[in-house]
Amino acid sequence: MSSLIKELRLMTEIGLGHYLTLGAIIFSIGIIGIFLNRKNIIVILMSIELILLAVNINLVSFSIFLGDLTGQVFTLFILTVAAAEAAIGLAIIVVYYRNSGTIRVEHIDKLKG
Amino acid sequence: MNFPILSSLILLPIVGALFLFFTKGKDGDNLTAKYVALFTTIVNFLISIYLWISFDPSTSAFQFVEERIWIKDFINYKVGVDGISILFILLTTFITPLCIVSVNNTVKNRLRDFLIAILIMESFMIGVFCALDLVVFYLFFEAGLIPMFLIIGIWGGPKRVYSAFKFFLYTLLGSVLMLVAIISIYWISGTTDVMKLYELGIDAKYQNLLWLAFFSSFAVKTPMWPVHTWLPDAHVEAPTAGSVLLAAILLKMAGYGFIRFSLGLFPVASEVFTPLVYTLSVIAIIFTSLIALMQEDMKKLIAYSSVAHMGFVTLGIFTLQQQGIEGSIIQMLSHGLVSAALFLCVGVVYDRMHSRLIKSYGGIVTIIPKYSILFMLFTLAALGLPGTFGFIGEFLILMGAFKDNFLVAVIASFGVILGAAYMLWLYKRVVFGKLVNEDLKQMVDLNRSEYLILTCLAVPTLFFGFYPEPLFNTIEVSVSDLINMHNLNIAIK
Amino acid sequence: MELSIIFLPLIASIISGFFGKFIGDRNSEIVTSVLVSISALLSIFVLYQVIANQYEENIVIATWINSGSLNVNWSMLIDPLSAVMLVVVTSISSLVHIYSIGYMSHDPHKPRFMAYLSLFTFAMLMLVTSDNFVQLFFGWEGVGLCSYFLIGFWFKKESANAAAIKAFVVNRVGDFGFALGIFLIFYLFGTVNYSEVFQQIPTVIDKKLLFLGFEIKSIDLICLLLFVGAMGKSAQILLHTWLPDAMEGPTPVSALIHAATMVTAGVFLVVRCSPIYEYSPLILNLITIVGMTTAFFAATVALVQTDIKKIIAYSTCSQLGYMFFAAGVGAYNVAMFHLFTHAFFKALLFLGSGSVIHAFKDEQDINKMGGVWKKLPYTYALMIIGTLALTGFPFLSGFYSKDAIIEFAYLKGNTTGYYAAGIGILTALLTSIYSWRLIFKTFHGEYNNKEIKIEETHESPIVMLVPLFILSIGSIFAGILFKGLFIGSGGENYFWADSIMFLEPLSTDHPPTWFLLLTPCLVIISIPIAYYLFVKNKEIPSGIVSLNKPLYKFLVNKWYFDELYEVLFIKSSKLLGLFLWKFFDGTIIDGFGPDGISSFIKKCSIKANKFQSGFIYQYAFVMLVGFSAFLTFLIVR
Amino acid sequence: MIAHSIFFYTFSIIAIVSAIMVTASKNTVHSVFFLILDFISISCLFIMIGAEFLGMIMLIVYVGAVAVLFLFVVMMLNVAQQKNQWFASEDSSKHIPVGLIISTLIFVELIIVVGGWKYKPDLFDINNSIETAKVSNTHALGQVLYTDYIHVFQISGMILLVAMIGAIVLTFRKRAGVKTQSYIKQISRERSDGVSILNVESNKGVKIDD
Repeated sequence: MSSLIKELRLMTEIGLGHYLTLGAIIFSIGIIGIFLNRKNIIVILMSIELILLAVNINLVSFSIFLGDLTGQVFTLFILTVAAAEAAIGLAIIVVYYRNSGTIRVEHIDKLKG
Repeated sequence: MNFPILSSLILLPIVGALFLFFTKGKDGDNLTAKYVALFTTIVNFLISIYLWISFDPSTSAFQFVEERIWIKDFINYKVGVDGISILFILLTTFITPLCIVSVNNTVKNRLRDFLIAILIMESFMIGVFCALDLVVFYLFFEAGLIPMFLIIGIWGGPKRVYSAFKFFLYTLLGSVLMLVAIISIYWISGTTDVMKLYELGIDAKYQNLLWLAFFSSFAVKTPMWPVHTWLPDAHVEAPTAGSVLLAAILLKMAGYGFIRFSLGLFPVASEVFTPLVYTLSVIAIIFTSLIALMQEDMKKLIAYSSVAHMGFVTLGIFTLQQQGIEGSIIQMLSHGLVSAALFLCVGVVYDRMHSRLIKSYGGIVTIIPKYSILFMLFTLAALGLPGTFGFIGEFLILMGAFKDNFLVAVIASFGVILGAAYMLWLYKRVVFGKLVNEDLKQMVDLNRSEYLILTCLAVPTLFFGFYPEPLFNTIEVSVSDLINMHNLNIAIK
Repeated sequence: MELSIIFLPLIASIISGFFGKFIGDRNSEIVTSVLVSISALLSIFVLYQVIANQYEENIVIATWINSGSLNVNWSMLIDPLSAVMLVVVTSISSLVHIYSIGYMSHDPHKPRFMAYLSLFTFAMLMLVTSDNFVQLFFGWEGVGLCSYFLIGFWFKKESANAAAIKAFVVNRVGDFGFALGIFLIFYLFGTVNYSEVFQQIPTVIDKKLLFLGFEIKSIDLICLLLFVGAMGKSAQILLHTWLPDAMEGPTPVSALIHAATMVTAGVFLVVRCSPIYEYSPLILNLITIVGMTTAFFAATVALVQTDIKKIIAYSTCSQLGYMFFAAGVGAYNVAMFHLFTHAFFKALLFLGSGSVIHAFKDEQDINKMGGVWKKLPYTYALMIIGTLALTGFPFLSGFYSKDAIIEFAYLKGNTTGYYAAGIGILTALLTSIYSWRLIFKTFHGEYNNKEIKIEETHESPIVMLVPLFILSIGSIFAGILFKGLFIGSGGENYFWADSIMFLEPLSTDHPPTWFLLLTPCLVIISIPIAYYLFVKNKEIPSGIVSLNKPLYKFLVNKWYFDELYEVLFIKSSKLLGLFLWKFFDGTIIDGFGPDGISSFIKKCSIKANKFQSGFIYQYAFVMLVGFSAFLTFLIVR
Repeated sequence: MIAHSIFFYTFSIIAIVSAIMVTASKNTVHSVFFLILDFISISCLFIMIGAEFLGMIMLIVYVGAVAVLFLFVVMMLNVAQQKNQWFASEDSSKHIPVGLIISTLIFVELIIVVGGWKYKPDLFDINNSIETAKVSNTHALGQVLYTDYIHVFQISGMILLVAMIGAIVLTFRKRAGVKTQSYIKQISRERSDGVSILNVESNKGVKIDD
């Protein structure tokens, strides 16, 4: 009985590990999203956002639990870069769409040498 | 240093080739081109005869040595001959004019380019035989691939590209390791000069690896079993003159290399790896003889027989007996003449009937009797009949092998039986029998140039079969000194 | 003078071979015949010199091979042994040359034929006069080559070509042993000259060699290897298969090469090497056994053959067996004596049969002959003489030599000796039966040939008959005249001098009288029996045949040697060759070697090419794979 | 504590589910909405553990700007509605098993790393001491950001600027036939550009260029 309670306590006591696990899960989903995706390239971009988000979770949780602000600072930068990346990425997609009329992933094979 | 006779031997064909190259103009004057090439090579032959005459056979030291600085403190252009190499130079300069005479029957297009290739080939081959610096040797050894590659690739048969590439890559792959070995010899000994290396010797602990590296190059070129498969393909596709050069001289470069470098530089390793060479040679002799028995293509049959004969050569070299090594040298010379002649014989009927298949011939003895006689002579020489050049080499090799290893000699002797079987069977199927193919009746006998070439080959084949003394005189001292040096090295170790 | 004996045939051969076209058929025939005949006269003179003055000579002509310690000269050795051989070879050869003028009169390639014959003579002379083993080997292979040429002389006949190759290759098997023997001699003695080798023999008697894990006395091994060579050349059992097939060649060839001279080279070798063989009783016994087996085997096969030349060929085989077992029991001189007499009567028989064949226009089947003895009186008479001599009819040459062999076998006094004597007598009986069968079937009975009318058969021209006469004189008198010289007991003027060595002198006893009479009686009795069987009452042989069908088949098929070899060596080596070529070279070496590597690289590059598909997701995917691999590496590390 | 864990589980489950839906939903517009939901829930979590500033920034930047940008693009390009299929063809689904394996591998490895993490025993005590410093998160962040990280901060601003310009340059295009005002043209216009004098013959009329 006592062991069960201990288990429950461990479950309820949210620690660093929980956050990291959450980050890992979202990271993996992001990865799966990149190559399971056959719809359009925007979804790939969104998956990348997910991955970055997972990274952010890690950084923030470490920062909080270790009491070091640097993590949060870098999260901020990541946010910045992510925003920039999203803007540029989407712009490229728009241009691409304009030129070839599709952004379906399996139609984009211009990346040959 | 007197007149640079060796360098002029090397350079003269190149000069001829350059002349042909720059006077390239009208297509019509192929005849002139041929005469120029022929003149060049005959002059070369005469020079080499002079070389042989003025050669002093009573010493094993290198003679006619020339040395020029090429890259300071690193590589010197150094050439010279001793009893072992001089005969190969003679063979080269002897065979090349014959090749040039033979081209008007075989090569139809771009004759001038073909002649240029042959001339360049000649000078590279002479270079191989007289190089006294490892790097120079390597350069000539490898450069020889290029004209041969072109000869097969441009003037060859239907599968020429495949064969040319197989030939080129196979041999190149083997030689790359030799280059590595040469570089490491430079780092170990501080020189690539063969004469100095002979004096210095190479530390025994490095020898095994270096030996293997050289071996990989020579084994492919020889060719030894199991890296022989490029040879039948190359021969089948090459034009007649190309086959002749390939069989008569190119293969000898490896045999020469074995004697000069494997034995000379790495005596300890040679001792270690003798069983390996024995095994491969014996396998080559027996296996390829059996394979030759079943060939349907004349050129392929002769190519396989070449492998078997070269198996005898490697066997003889590593017996490290006077008889064995001398036999190997003689065998290489005789094989140079005989296989060249056999390929020319095949070329003769191929030019007329455009078939190399054995079964498309038969019963031609009455139609072309002169050809049949000469073909018979070379067949007999190939199977090592006493009284022909082929016998002496084979006999001495087996004698030497017997001294060194009983069993190997016994097994290798089986190859002699098989040799008789496949050569005679070939001859029977091609020349004797009933005349089945009606087209064969149109065949004409040897024309003047063919007759000339084959006679030129037949005379030394017979003469040296009965009286090989001049050859033995030339090589005797060099070989015995080589063996003495070898034994000394072994003893020191 | 001695050199001209050897080189006259060579010159004849060159003239006829290379200039035959210019000087014409007739002239080339004359030139070769005359030159070889001169050579024959000279060699008779030499023999006379040897007999009368104990003349011996060793002439060095030129250096041949000189490699390290190996010195081989072209040379000529005249001693009693080689003198006898010189006479045999040149005289038979010159007679055959003359005979061929008639026999080959319808052939378009006369100069070539004569050139081959002369060349053969040259090679054979080189063989017999050699003073070292390597020149012997040269002659050995040279005669093999000429035999190859001559068997395959009618090159359009498929069977002739096959037989020629067979002869050469089977001989090569023998030569293989011979060559190894030479190597071993050189290995042990450091020289290949007879005299030096024979001198050193006593020093190596007890030397043993490790061969394939067995320890063998080196002397035994030398003897064995040399004997293998002799077996090949002399068509002894196991290596005999080429001889009957060699009958595809023209008949003069069979007479010269396959009866009188070349096939006896094996015997000559053993006799020449008697100083070695004497020290190896083991191999001598082996020789005896092989010899008598061959004698018996060939005689049985000859009983049932129907080809006139094949019968004589097997008979030759059988007689060679006699010679070998004579040598085997140590009676080398007797072997030489039989060789000598055999050369005459066997050449006579062959040439006589050639005359018959000529008469029947190239028919060789004795079932298609018969009853022509009146049409061919000379041939008939000469053949009878030859047959009587062969069977050992009293006071003809065969009688002296063959009986001497049997006697000496008996006198040997050991088991092998008695056994050999028994087999010898039995074989003599068989010999008599098949020889008379040949005569009766050919000349007596009814005329059986349907294609040629009996009127068309005709006696041979004089040019063919003269040699026959000369040979028949030899067959009759060679025995009586030379008996004392060849096999007479030693003494001051012992003929063979040093050329034949006996460790212990031959026994001079005489076997019991009944034994001496046994063979001649059997031989004489067998004549009427054969007459009865093959002329009078032909049902009996056919009855015997039908009773013993399997045995008959066994004999007709020559003990199935050819079939056995076909399966064992020819088919299997062809199959092996095919296997090695297609599978080993093609599939394994090329498959895993150059072709395999190149196709592998090609495949890889195609794969790598596909890698660059241009699809973003694939690139991302590859990146991820790399990432995960890196991660895994970091963690596992 | 219980409340903390309840909130954590709630939000993280929402985050995971919506993350899955981002990749899995057939309609791209839905994907974007799920992405927004994901961001919201994560920013809630951030706020919950004390990173209020970042949580709010997430909301503003991602939800307010980036996600909306996505939405715009998706709707503008009219690729929202996909066919009722997961994958275009057999061919393109071949490497899915491998992909799943690899992503699982990565996940497992991440968990291993997490599980294998060793904390210093007094770690959380230090943490608590910072908690009690009574400085608000935003304040603390600002203090660090504008002092220690000022250069980085400036660079990130530059990046944003470049990204903005880049995006504009990329998407900008000149359209033919669109009338735009060009003040240079207007200012530099001469009389001769606008007026031309023609001699008009009688009874002929004038052909006026357009």
